[in-house]
Amino acid sequence: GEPKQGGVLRMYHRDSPANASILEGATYSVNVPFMGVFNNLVIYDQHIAQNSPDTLRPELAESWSWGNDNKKLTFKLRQGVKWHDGKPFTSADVKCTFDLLMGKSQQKLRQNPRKAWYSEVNEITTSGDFEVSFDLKRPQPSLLAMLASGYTPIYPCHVSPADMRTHPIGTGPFKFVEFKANESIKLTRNPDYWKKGLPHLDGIEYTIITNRSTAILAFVAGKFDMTFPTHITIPLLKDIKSQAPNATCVVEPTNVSTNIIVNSASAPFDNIDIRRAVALALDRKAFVDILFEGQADIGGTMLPPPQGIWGMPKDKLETITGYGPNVNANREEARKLMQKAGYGPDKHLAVKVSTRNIAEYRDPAVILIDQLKSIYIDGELDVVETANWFPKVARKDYMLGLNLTGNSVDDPDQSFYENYSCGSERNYTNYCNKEIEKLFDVQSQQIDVAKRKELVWDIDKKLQEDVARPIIFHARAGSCWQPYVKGVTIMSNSSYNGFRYEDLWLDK
Amino acid sequence: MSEVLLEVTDLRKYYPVRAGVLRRQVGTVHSVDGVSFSVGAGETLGLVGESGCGKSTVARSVLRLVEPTSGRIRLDGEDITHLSKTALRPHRRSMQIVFQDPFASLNPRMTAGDIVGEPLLVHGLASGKDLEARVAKLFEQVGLRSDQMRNFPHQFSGGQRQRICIARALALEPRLIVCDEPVSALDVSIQAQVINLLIDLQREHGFSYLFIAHDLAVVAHISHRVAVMYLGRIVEIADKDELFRDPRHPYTQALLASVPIANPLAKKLAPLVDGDVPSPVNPPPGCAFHTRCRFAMDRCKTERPVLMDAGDGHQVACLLNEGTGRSQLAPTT
Amino acid sequence: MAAIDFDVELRRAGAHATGGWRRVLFLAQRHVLGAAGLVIMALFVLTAIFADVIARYDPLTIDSTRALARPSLAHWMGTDSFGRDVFSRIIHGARISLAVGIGSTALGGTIGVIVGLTSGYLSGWVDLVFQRVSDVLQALPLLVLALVMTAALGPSLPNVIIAIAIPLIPTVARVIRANTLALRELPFIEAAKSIGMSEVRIALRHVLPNTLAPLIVLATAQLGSTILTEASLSFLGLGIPEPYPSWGRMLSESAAEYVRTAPWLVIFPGIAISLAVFGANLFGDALRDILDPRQRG
Amino acid sequence: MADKSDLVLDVKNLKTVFFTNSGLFKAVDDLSFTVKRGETLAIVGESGCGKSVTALSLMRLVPDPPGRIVGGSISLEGTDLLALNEAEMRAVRGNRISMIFQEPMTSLNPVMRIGDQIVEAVRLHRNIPAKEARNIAVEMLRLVRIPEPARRAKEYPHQLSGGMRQRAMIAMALACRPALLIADEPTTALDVTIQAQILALILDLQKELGTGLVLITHDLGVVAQTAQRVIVMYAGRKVEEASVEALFAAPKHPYTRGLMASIPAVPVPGIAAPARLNEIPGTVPSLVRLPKGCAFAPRCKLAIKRCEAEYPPLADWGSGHLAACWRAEEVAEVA
Amino acid sequence: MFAYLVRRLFLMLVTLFGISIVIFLLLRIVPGNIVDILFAAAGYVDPADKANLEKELGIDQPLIVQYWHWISGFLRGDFGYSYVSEKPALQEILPRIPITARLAGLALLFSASIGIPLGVISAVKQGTRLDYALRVVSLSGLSLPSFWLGLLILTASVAMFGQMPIFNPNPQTWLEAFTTYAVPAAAVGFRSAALTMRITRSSMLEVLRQDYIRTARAKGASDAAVNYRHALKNAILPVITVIGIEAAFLIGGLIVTETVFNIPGVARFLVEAIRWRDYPIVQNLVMLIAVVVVSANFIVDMLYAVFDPRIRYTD
Ligand SMILES: Nc1ncnc2c1ncn2[C@@H]1O[C@H](COP(=O)(O)OP(=O)(O)OP(=O)(O)O)[C@@H](O)[C@H]1O
Ligand SMILES: Nc1ncnc2c1ncn2[C@@H]1O[C@H](COP(=O)(O)OP(=O)(O)OP(=O)(O)O)[C@@H](O)[C@H]1O
Ligand SMILES: [Mg+2]
Ligand SMILES: [Mg+2]
Repeated sequence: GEPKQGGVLRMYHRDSPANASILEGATYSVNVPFMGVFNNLVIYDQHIAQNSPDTLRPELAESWSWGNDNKKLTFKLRQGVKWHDGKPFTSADVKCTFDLLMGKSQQKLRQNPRKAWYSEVNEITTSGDFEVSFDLKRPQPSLLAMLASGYTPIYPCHVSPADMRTHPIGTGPFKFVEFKANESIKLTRNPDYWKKGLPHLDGIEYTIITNRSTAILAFVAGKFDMTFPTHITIPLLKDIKSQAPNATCVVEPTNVSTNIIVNSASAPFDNIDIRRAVALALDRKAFVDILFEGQADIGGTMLPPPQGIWGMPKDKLETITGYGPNVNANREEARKLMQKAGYGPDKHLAVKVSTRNIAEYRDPAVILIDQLKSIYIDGELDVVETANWFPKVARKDYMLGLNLTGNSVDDPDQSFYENYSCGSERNYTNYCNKEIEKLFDVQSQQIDVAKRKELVWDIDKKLQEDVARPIIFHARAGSCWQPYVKGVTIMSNSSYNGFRYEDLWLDK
Repeated sequence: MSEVLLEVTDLRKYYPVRAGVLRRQVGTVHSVDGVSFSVGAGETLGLVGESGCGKSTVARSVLRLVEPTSGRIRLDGEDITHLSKTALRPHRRSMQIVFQDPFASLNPRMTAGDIVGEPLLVHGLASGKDLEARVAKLFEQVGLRSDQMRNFPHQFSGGQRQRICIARALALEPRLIVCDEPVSALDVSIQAQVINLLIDLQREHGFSYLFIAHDLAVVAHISHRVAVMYLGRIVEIADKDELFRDPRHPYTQALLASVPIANPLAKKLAPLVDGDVPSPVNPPPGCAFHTRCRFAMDRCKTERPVLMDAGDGHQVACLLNEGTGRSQLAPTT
Repeated sequence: MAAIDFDVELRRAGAHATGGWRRVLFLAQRHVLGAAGLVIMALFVLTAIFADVIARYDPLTIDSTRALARPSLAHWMGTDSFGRDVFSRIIHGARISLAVGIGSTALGGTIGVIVGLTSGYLSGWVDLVFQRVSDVLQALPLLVLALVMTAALGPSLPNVIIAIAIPLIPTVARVIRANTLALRELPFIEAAKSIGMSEVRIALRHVLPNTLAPLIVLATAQLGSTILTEASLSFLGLGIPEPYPSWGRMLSESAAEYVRTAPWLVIFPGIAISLAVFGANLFGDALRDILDPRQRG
Repeated sequence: MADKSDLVLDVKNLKTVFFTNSGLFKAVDDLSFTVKRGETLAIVGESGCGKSVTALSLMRLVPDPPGRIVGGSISLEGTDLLALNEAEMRAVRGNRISMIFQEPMTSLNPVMRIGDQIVEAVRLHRNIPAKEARNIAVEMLRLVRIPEPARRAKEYPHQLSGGMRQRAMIAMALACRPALLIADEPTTALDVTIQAQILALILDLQKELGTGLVLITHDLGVVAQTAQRVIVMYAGRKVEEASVEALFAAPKHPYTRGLMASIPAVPVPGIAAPARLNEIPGTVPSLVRLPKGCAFAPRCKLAIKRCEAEYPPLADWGSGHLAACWRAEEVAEVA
Repeated sequence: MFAYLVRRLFLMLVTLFGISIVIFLLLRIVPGNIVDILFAAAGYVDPADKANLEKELGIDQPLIVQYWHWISGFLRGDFGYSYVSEKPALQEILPRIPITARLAGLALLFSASIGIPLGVISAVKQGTRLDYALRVVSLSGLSLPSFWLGLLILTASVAMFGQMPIFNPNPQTWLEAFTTYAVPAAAVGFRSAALTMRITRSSMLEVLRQDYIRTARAKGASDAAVNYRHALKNAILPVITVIGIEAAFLIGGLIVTETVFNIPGVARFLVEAIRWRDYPIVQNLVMLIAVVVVSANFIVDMLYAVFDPRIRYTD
């Protein structure tokens, strides 16, 4: 029916984000509650589950155009938009935002996790208050995808990054009210929102509940209108469905891949045979069965189709070593490789499997250890506290690691450069292949989507065969809401981009 | 008496009473306040007095289990008052102590044999088979069976436990044994056994005893001489027979009169003193007994009488005994 | 006033149970609860020792085909989300939980005894320092201390044991110190002094053995609480790491998510913890009654 | 035997047992005795022979568990105390029958003022206003010769010396003028000079109030100086009973005999004390493992086969002198 | 008495000083700091950014300087700023205190109002079935992990009533306000009630063995008078001490309970702050807790003096 106006949406939040600044954040714990405070230049259509170049919509930009051999991207900006504190929004704000992201401004972000996204941007120029252009070093069609991410809100010039962490000011449908660490986050309707008639909600209240069982109990007991998006594991989904049969639940990929990082810098994994053997030993289906009751995806670096746009088709995937359906044959081969490296039934290889002390990391690591037993590897779990995980990885103080890689947009540039280019901070394994690196650039500049896909598949296959960072699976997760909550769309190939919530409404 | 074994001169032991943040001393317990006496070889000196008058403190000081505040203790002519722990060790062999509560005096987790053998072990006098043999002999001496060596203290009766204590004291073949109320905790029928044992051992080995008790009859039975203490001081000291025949100090008289005689035909109880013993923290000035004394004069409140000879080695600290050397007071009754 | 058949009563009251097994049996009758506690503890210890024999499955082997099976004849306590047999994990968990309980109690107890004995026996400034340190440790919430310790040391079996043992030290030391102070006044210590024994020897030979009884009582009581502390730590994600099946780990936050879909995952480890702690407490109680001379009768 | 109406207390075949960790035993076994108005009955015996348990049994205060009265009757002024229910017994306790305990140091409630504790005793049995009870309390304190009774009434027990505490206990016990007073070793913890004061006080007050007195002690001297009649207990049983003169003149039980001989006497000038004391060999038996026959037999010089097999009954050896010994007649000669 | 007070206060300060050093050092021993954690989500740590941030927060300074900054601030009541939220630490801590205080207070109230009477009953009826039953119940109270109990309570209440007592900062009805606190307080309180009961029982047994209890009975006092007027008055002191000490342990129980029931109190906040290495929060909060615990013990000691005329504090 017609959307109804009013009502406060009650949700729980899975944990307490460090602060409210999306630009400094790198977890959807920040995006979910604060995306509604802001607008982007462009955004993925909030009602289409699959983000793709076709679903890009203008937001603060009214339109965009490519020029200068696809090396210049110009946005025409919306007029009459006001920041929550009443100041007018202009092109200067856009320039400020990206200068901040590129590290060019006076003010600095405390941390800037996505600086690399703008490595091909020369400079931002404004022309008048309502036009702004990105000058690129080379064509990069993916730039738009990154600008459309929930991670790329436009910040005001007149508020310091520090204030944005504690009291964010945006142009979006909801105004920030308060954030009590470990307790709650409150947003209220922006009555002056430039989209007339929106948002429908009077506000959103997040109660922070870190204990998942408590959170779900509370949802079932009707304390919340909606769960935290993609927070429900598959086994728990059944529970919710049986306890609250009226609730609407969907399961979608999160575009987070679970993968193995291998320390190839030192023994024993400096031996490619052993690395291959590990890749061959994986029974990906078993992971998916145990952790997701079959409901997760097997693929390469890119999220597999149909939800993923760039993932390899199944037939191509299965040509990759280790992805074949016959696990036993694979393991047989793996054992041969191990024996070649000098291990066997009498001489096991003792390995520490490091991972973070979070269930999403720990559980697959436990399975991994179990599976490695089949190829003469005795794994021991080494759980590492959050604070020590990346320093440890950076020090190369591990043998095998179990890692999760979240992809904020379903886009090869984001994924390849971040994780596999030589010298990238998040290329934990220091995998470096100059040839592939060249291929990254080739695909990045390819405007034709179909052709680009072919390139991407080849790269992806090669990455897997190099055992750069063996991908185990792409997770899926459930989200649920009460039947009277209308207008929710859970993105199917990203978990960072779909929380504007401006046209959610409550049918009460 | 023959040669003097133990000589205590003007012994004092004060305990500080502390209070406050800095645990400043706010008072002094005059536990022992100038005590002098001597014990001859083979002699038993009895020490009686009310509870808290400082008898145990004297005993402990003599053995240097507490450090005396002042005074001098000479054992066999040698001054041991200020000897260091190591220098004292050889002298420890010459004097031993037996305590009132035999059960508390025995480590409940050691066998009787180990307890008795321990002094020999510590002083390196015996070990192995030899030790066992000597312990067995000690057991025999005090009237215990040597097969009881492996038993634990709780498996013995009170009297037997006190025998173990005595055996332990005998192990080092001391010359002086200090007995701090060794029979007070025992049953009357057992008490006699222990007293007899002590007497027998003295006859055999010629020990000296400093024998402390609050029971006048027991003290009288075992001692050659008796000293009477009141509030940290010796008020009278004399040969046993002399003391009982002719008690000079009003306190001694009261003490004697208060002992109930086990004979229904004998005189009835007649308490000679009133009131309670004053606190040793603030002992009364002058004669400490004047608060309860029937004969107290004004002088008693200010003047402190010293022990004075009243003939025949009979010494009394009472102003009434001045000059004459003889008490003018015949004990009533 | 019921008439009493003396012979029957005498036998029932164990008048003839003077030594050895008879006496043990007699005490067991008198302290039924304590005997029950002892039996529970013994069962757990045996379970831990013979875990390999008792457990019907490997506690670590993952089997996707039988995940989250309800309790059945094949899996008495069902399986967890990895398809691991819960019963086997609890059996093996006894090993780890008891290792933590006994290990940290022993460690904390030993250090506590040394500290308590030293400070009680030496008094003076050693004692003063100890008292202040133990004040400090006791004013910090125990779990917070353990939390910070495991965070500092990293979660592993020995580290968890250490983290739990440290807060235990002042508790033990206080008891031992108080006992030492009391013992120091006893005549048998004076007797030892009077034969010329050195202080150290007196402390070790006379004082120490006599603090054993209160120590044992304290230790059994603490055993239970250390097991609980480990469980709390694991619940907060800081206890023994996966895949080792410590009971606390089995009950941890992620397992708790199954409280309604697979309650056996939550119920059985909880029962195991409670039962073990209960057993230790029952036994400790009875022990206190038996060892406390004043309670005789 | 005296006129029935004259009897304050008549105990018959009292039996009290204990169930303990080390076993069950009879702490008091088949004990019978009587107390007349104004009479002092002494109970003597060694530590652990059941004197205190007897006293507690009379008050029906045996700690249960582990103890229990399992037989006999206790008749106080004609009422059988064992037949009363607890509420009725409470009305008797502290009112008709009172008790003074062994330990004056611990027998007073440390957190209550002395006066209040006496007031409580009075008001439990007499329905009078607090003020009046307070006056009685001060009066009682004066009666037991506590100086400045009004001030002392407001003090706590720890502020009093041992002798004064025992006086306060006596004041409390006599506050309701009971028919029977039980004094369980009232002076053992005190010094001889204080002991003499307290004993004299108790006897004075007893005379004044006509109370029957059961005086428990292990000190034969005290017995000789205070009692009219004496009961000697050994291992839970009465082994001898006689008037004080008869007992001291000619004990009929070897144990009594031995006891008297083993106590050192204050030397009487002129009479040389015996060098050695007479001792009773052996040790007091544990109540848990009593021999089948006479409990004293293992220590007795006169013991014969029969003693080990059969417990000798209490027999009257003339003018109410009872003794439980097969060879009572020979006792005087042998010792 | 006054001297004793001063001495106790002095010792309290020494203890608090020790605690401040211990917690300060412990936190620095724990590997990783706020910067590592803030950057963790980004998946990498930029050394330059890290250095900048450490400088900004002052954690690059020598320990002595850091300690001095903190402790002098603490004494002035200036708690600094939370590293995470960048708000004044005091402002973060203060609003949470009443929540935990209410919870703890209620738990202690449960503990005392259930534990003491049951302990008395159990002691008075020593050896009876009732005593056995009460002892078993109290031991099980000590044996159940409180988070487990909490979880079962939550699950059961959803299953049975379709409702759960989850924390609500602005309760609408009286009932809601009550359940908000009462249910979790009961979950923690069960344990401490059990403990209180045990202490009461053994303390009562100890007192009931005393001679003066026998004296009271010999006066003809009724059981109730003996048990309450004479015994409990003497037995209550150790119980008070234990309840005082229990205050410190309660925090531990509250951590898990606040987690399970999702109560935004200081206990859970503390754990979160430790996880984040939010030094200003952890240090100041631990100090506040320590002040409360130490004062509780102090007050207990004072109560001792009030209740027990024998204690004159001369030593
Ligand atoms: N360590 C000590 N500190 C302080 N005061 C002490 C100490 N030892 C003894 N006193 C005091 O010294 C006085 C004498 O004590 P002592 O034990 O010598 O008396 P006693 O005559 O042996 O008494 P009892 O007959 O009770 O054994 C008492 O008032 C006692 O309180
Ligand atoms: N509460 C109790 N529990 C167990 N046994 C007890 C209890 N009270 C007394 N007994 C035992 O009962 C027996 C008689 O004790 P009772 O106290 O009557 O002796 P007593 O003659 O008064 O000795 P004493 O002269 O030492 O006071 C003893 O063996 C004692 O151990
Ligand atoms: Mg003494
Ligand atoms: Mg007695």
